[in-house]
Amino acid sequence: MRLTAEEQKMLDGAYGETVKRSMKVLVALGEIYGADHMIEIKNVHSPGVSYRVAGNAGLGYVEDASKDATFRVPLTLNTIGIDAQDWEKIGFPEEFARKQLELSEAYERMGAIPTNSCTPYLNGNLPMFGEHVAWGESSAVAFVNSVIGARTNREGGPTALAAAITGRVPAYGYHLDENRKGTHLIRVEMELKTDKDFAVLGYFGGKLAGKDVPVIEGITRRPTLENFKALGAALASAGAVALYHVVGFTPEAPTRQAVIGDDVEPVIFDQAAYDKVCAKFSLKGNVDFVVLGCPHVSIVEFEEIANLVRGKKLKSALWVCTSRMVRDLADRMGFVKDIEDAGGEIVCDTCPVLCATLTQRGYKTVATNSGKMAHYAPGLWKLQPVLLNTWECIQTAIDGKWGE
Amino acid sequence: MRLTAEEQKMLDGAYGETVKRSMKVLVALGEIYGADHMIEIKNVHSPGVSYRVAGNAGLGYVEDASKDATFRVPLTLNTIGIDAQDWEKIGFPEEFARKQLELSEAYERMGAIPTNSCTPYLNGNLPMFGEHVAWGESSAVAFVNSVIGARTNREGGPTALAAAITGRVPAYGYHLDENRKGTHLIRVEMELKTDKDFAVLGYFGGKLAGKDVPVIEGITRRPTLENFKALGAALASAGAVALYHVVGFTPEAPTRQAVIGDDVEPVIFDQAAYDKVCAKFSLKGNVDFVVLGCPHVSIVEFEEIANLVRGKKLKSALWVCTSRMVRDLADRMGFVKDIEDAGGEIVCDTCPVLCATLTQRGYKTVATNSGKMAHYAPGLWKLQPVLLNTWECIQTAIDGKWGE
Amino acid sequence: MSQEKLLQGRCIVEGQVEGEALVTNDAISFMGTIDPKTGYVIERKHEIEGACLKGKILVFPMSKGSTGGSYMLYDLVKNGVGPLGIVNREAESIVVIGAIVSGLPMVDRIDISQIQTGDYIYLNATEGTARVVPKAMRA
Amino acid sequence: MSQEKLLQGRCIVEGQVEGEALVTNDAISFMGTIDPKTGYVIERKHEIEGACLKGKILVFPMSKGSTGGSYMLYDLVKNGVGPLGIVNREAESIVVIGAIVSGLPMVDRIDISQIQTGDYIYLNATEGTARVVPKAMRA
Ligand code: F3S
Ligand code: F3S
Repeated sequence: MRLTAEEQKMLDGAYGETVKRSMKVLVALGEIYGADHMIEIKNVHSPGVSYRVAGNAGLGYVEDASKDATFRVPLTLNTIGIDAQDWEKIGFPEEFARKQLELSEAYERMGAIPTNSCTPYLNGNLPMFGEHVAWGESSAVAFVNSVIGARTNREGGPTALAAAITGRVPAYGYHLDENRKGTHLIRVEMELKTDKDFAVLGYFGGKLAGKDVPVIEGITRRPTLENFKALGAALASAGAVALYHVVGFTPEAPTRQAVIGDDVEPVIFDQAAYDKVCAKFSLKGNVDFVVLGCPHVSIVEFEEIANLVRGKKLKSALWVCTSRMVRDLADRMGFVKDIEDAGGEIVCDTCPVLCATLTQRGYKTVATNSGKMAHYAPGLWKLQPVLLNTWECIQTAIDGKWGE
Repeated sequence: MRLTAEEQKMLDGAYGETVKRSMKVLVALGEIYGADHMIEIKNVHSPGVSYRVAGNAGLGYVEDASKDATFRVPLTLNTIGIDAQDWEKIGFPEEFARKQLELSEAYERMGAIPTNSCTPYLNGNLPMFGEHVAWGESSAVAFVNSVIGARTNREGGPTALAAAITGRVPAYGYHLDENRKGTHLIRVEMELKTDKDFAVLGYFGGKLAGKDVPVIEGITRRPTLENFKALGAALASAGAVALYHVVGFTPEAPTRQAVIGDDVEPVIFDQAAYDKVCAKFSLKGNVDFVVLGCPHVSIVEFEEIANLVRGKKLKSALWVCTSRMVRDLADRMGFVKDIEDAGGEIVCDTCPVLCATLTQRGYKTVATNSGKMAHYAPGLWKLQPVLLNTWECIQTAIDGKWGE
Repeated sequence: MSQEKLLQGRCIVEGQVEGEALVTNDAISFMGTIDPKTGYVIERKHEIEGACLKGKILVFPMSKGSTGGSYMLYDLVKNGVGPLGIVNREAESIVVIGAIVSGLPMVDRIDISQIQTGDYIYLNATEGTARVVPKAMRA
Repeated sequence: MSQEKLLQGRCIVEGQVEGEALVTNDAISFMGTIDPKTGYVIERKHEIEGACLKGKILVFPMSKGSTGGSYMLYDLVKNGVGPLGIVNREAESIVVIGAIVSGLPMVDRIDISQIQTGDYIYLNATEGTARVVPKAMRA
């Protein structure tokens, strides 16, 4: 790899051991993936910051790094393993919470911005079209690549850390024009309305495209930010999609020709395909737990939920997961009270996939509007899932059951 | 104008007087500007929400509207006239504050999201590329049109209100492809580094382009979000630019050909042009007041400022203007304390251009990195301005003077 | 000039009113230039500084300035000190919005040089016409 | 199989070490599969469940799973129970990062079917070679 003088200095240890080690990691990856130079990045969104994911090994590593390095570019923190303020009330174990706070502090010593959210783009970390960044958290990666048109590979905790410490990533993968073209074509032949509908499409597309680049055509009504959020999270979890295009809507896909050409035979996504996905997540009966906010809810979704629960009493537990900043705004608007009065919980900084544990709550079933949550719930916490749209989720929480 | 059945219902008064009046306003505007239909918008960012701008007339109007209407689409509030929490400490008159809070409450009764900021895109209101919105606040309009590639005209308070109440705007102006092409070409022949440099370019371009669409070519280093923010605010205040393109960087301008063609003779922006703009804002001597955060600072700028003032004592007053949400994040990172310990003030929700008054402070001179602030300061508060980059602003605050 | 004239323009807000014309050739920025309690023009050095809008047909080329001006028109009318109708050379959104929300009949595309302060106007905004009876004839 | 072999691969992390091979044909997800205090493989039903990494040359096709696996390798080495070196069929970023940050010599592009647990390996990662002395010969 060609390195600039500054990059060579980092590699030679002029800025200390951690910078050197970080640059070594990036150079090695660059060589494995055939990069011939480094790219300067604008910012980092770091995954792997839940102590449940990082473990003691990660904690030790990050603490070691924080002794002699700081971040060269802004780094926002992804969803952590606890609600940093209300962890006790929610019932997360103290030992875990202590470790999580140590891990967060180690990051923050290096300059991390404690957004603690998988929607950093709603919380002040807004990459620009065409800008190179180093992001982890698969749903955020899919959003920033596809919807904003910035450029990142799917970074893990260690590479995100190295990228923030050096301000560099090797030039390969989705940083390069030639890898941003579509590989699979999906033609939508039904009307998509709710976030759940987009999640179902995402699940379908993820299974189809794996880690490649699906192109979606046939969508006629412009997807909202929340629709895109749901779509990307499902694409990235059912598959490992880091970039997708929606013809006519995402910025790199003005036409099908522009992203995939005319020679690819489309796979059809119609009502039958839709129903087939839904059948995988079709629990009926008692529902213990309802989860909204995977990815973390926007203020618009927060309001929608508050409007649905206002004045009701919920039989199921309800988690609305979001960032502290969105929560505070919602609090000023009265929505936090609406949800809490109905018996729901606002959970900040974390989510059921990345949190310390859910087992203390003894839940067996979960309803959610998130394809990602439905995908992970059974494996992680032995929760039988049902995938519903938002108002059906709230109705389920009110009734304590679904579909009987 | 062709109206849909739903739009006609609004116009006929089926949803009450305020909806009817709002639709009437939009239809009339559509007819004046030659629109043949309405466009559904995704969200609104409302200007005219400072009581100093709205006055009693605006307060009365908005209060009347809030009696029988609510917003059909999300609406975020622009910068208001006071810091909603610390107005007393900052010294804004109580009578004004009371009126401001009434105005804000009237908006909030209809569903407004109290971001109170001119950078809604850093505070959870993130339009998508190609999406139609109705935004006011000239700096935010320039950002969302140009950098994000969403579509809006420059809405004023009354039209933004009507748009939020109906969810519609007439299809004219920057909503249409044909009006999004460039009209003036500026070739940059110098290196731009700081936000001030981009502000100077923006001032130059604004004077040149007036309310048209400048295209900027010759920029080689990718502008940061903060650079774009500074550029757009200056373009929109020195001129009335609502949309600009930077060739190679903004999403609608991959090439010059794509936005303006090859036949337009460029106007050169070089060191001489730069110096000529700076000469307009070149006070030397005592500086009473230093203003950063026009537009409101991002968390990245907040950190930069904190790093510069940490451990120092400031002789001049310093305002760092931002949104409550960025402030809270900065507080958790220790930056609020850094700035306050040095003697600076964090001012949320408002700014020196839109706040109640500055006269009680008796300032005569101001240093800022903002082209917009430098442009308005003399006319508004008789403040002689000097335009400096961020670290020069802080140095000025430390020394209490500039250039002697 | 002492002949009755029928000026044809374009309807902006429907309605019919009549009254004395208050004419200025300066653009009007409603915000900060008129006292909303009294309807008097308070902007220093404005061509019609000191005049009162109340009960008049306001004739001016176009609106300008802060969009809050729309609210000012609403406020004036609500306070009972607003004009009865508006005649413009070119309708601009601030005054259009103000006229709509306060229900003031308004026309534009009128050659306002044909009208003088003190002339009497029969404004049929629905038809887009202003019938002007010159002051001289009235006297 | 009882002949000394020189396998040529590609250098990932420089260095020279020698030691006994611990071989698996399963991909390894370091996170959650190894006890970082002891170096024992604790993943149920993994081909080498119960084996200890300490002091071994770890031979496996590639890494998989959570990127936190890189940290796990670092932790194992820091705790003195990690492997001495790594031989892969195909270097994947998780183990590459882990090997770099913990300073473990590593090669890839090796036909690992040529190596069995108990063989003795002279790993010259700098040259990209693994000299394999079969267990049979050592016995
Ligand atoms: S990180 Fe976010 S995308 Fe879902 S799994 Fe957790 S809420
Ligand atoms: S609204 Fe914002 S752009 Fe400047 S003038 Fe006030 S800080």
